[in-house]
Parts: sequence; structure tokens; C-alpha cells
Amino acid sequence: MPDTSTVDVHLFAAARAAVGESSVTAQAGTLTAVLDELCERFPSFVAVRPRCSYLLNEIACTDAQAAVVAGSRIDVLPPFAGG
Amino acid sequence: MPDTSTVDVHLFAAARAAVGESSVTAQAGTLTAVLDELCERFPSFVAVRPRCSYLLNEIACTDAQAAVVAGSRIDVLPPFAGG
Amino acid sequence: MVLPQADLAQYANNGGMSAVRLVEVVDRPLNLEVMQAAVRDDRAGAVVTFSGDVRNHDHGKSVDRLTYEGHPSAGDVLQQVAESIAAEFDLIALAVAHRVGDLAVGDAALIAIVSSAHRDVAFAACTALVDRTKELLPVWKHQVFADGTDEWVNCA
Amino acid sequence: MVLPQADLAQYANNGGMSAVRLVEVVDRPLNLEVMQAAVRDDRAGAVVTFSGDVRNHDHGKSVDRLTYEGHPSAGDVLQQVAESIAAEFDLIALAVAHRVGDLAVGDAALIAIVSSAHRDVAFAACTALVDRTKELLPVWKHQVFADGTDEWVNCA
Repeated sequence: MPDTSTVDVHLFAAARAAVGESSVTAQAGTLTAVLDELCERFPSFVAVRPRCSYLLNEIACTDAQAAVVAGSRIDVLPPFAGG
Repeated sequence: MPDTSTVDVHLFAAARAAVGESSVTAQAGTLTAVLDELCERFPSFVAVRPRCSYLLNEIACTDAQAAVVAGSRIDVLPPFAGG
Repeated sequence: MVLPQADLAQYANNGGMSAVRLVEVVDRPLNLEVMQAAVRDDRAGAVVTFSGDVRNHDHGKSVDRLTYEGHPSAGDVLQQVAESIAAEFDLIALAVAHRVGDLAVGDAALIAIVSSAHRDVAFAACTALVDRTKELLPVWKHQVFADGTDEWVNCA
Repeated sequence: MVLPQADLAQYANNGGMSAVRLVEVVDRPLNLEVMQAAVRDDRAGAVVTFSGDVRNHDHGKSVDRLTYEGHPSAGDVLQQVAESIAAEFDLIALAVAHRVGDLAVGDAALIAIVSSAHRDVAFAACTALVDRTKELLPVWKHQVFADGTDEWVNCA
């Protein structure tokens, strides 16, 4: 059974490089609380965090206070650089 | 021996179609006199004449009174339509 | 993924038949000939093709190789971008592809092709297609330089 | 021929090494692959290609076939046009070709390719190359329509 108090955080590109993992679990809460937890656990993420955009359950989320309930998925997207 | 009192007129595209020949000879004189002669001999050229530009011995000539001496070459160029 | 929906909404302006012929985000070499064949149409008078290739230099440093990483939604986003361009411009056909994975210098990373009856529309649409793809496609570029250093582009 | 010298003088603005790789006015099918290969360069990040193809319609009428006729100076003029674009824009490579003779619907009449380190330059240069070629190249188009009528384009 999945842990019902946590969320899945998926990290890409420079964010994955900073954290050292492509996904981690964190405590449910608000978006900003989840990101604060990542910064505490992975100091290299501090520099990358302000450059990223975020998906909450596959939908763009720009509200730092958005509720991230248990079982949610967060995608951490550094600035795009295609083409 | 070439006729020493005439010029060669080379006709392209719609100008050639109007005259029915790709080159004709005309009397030396001025550019406008040469074109007047063509209009007289080839009435279909009257409609095409004002749309054309002209080369006199391979150099663009916009002066209707330019002298076209015997042995000269005139190119009659309808509006370009490349591409 | 619905990330770019809000961004894209401003562009859509008609409900005509879509000109979109081919859209892909793939982990293999892009095939220009196949894409140009996909847009062939006897109604088209002007075909404009953009190829974004891996350069051997960036910020004055020599590039050795690079890797593009795509978000799982990249294919869906590129489809949305393509449809938005097709809705905005009077096109006959459109094809767009982005490569991910490891690329070498000279390899094409992005190919965008549009055709129209007229060249001004084709140039404008191809420019917009490339600009919008670069703005919205969730893809990242990791460059390795000849001196051994590396960077995530736009994130240094 | 020196017809366009006066027109071209306004465009030339530097004496750098020319990016011009291939210029031709030919009475045979244009080969896009050969031209794209001619501009290949590891310094190029952006390649923009324009193909002007014979449409199956014009002024609402169905086009059956057409013929392009070139003045003997057309090759020299196209070379001058190419050099003027190469002098004006920061290009890596340029190739341009115009076909003359009999063409069928779908055949390419004009192919113009430029490459640059950056896409904005490549798009602007390719647009200018096509515009200037259409303005200055002494080439004429004779269209035959499905209804049996015909016209010299721009001279009706």
C-alpha cells in the first residue's frame, strides 16, 4: 500500500541533476512546503528552485500555497530549452 | 557583312510572343525610335511595350532618347516572374 | 498534460480543417525527406523548412555532444502547438518533429515545415511554429563541451 | 549583364568572405538534397529552406503546366543576388537555384537555402533572398490552364 501521507515529486533535467534522483517522495502540504522540504534535504536544489515551473497532477500550478494532498504528483520543470 | 545601319532586337517571353520572333533587326536611331518601328511592324507589341524594360548592349537603359547606334543590341524584357 | 493550454488559448482563432500532417517527439534521427514528403500537396506554392541543428560552438566554447531530455507530455504539447499554428495561419500542410536523446554536432534537433499557397504566410507560420515550440515544448538540453565542462542550457 | 548593379549596390555592405556555396539556373529538376548537403556546416545552428513549387491553381483557375524562360544573364544575376544577401546578413552558407524549361504541378521552380548560427538571421535572410530573386531575376513564367487558355504571368 502506498504511503497515504506523502506526494511524489518528479524531477527533470537540471532539477534532477541537483537532487540526484528522478523522483522522490515528500510530505503532503502546500506546494511551497514541499519545495521547502526539498531544499532542506537537497541543498543543490536551492539554486534551481526559483527557475522552475511546476505541475500539480499534470496541471500547471503557479500558486505556492496550493494544497498538495497525499497521493498527488508534482513535476518540477526547469526552463525549457528545445530546438 | 552585317548591315551597318541596323540594330539587333532580342525579344523575350511575352514580347517574343507579341512579335512572333525571338530577334528582329531594326533601323539604328534612338531607343524610342526603334520601339516605334517595332510597334508599327508588329501591332501586338503596342500593348506589351509599356510594361517592358530594356537593355542596350547588356546595360539597363531607361532613357528613351538614348542613341542606339548601328550594330547595337537591344534586349526587350517583360516584367520578371520567377520563383 | 495541460500546462500550455492557457498559453495556447490566445492563439486559436478558427475551427477549419487542420493542416497538421505529422508531429513527433522521437529518440532517433529526424528524417527531413520523410517530413517534406508528408507535406507535399499540389495546392502548395511555398514550402518553408526550418532545421535546428546542433552547433559545434556555444558561448564561444566548443561543443562536443549534447543530450535532449523530454517531459512525458512533450508529444502532446507539440501536437497542441502544431494545431495552434494551423488554426492561426492559412496553411495547406504542417509537420514538426523534435528529437530527444543523444545528438552529435550537425544532427537536427528540431525540424518544422509548413506549406501555403503564398510565401509570406509560409515564412510567418514557420517562424511562429519554431518560436512557439521553443517557448512551450517541455524539452531540456544538456551540453558537454570539449573542455569537459557541461551545462543545462537556460539553467546555468 | 549589368542590369541589376544599380539595384544591388544599395544592399552590399561588407567585404567579408562569402557564404555563397551554390548558385544555378538550370533546365532540369532541382535537387533539394544536394542543395541541403551543399550548405551543411558544423557552425550552423539554423537552416531555413524555401521551395517555390508549381501550384495546381492560380487566379482560381486550374493550372495544367508551365514553362519558365530565362534571359541569358539569369545565372549571373542570381549570383549577384546571392552575393548581395551574403554580404548583408551574417550567414554561414547559402545556396539558391532556379529552374527553367517545362515544369509540372508540384515541381520546384526556386529553392533557396541559408544557414546561420541563429534562427532569426536565417529566416530574415531566406525571406530576403527569395524576395530579391523574384524582383531581379530575369525569368518569365508562361502558364497553361486546364481550360486551354494561357498567360505570361505579370504581363496579362
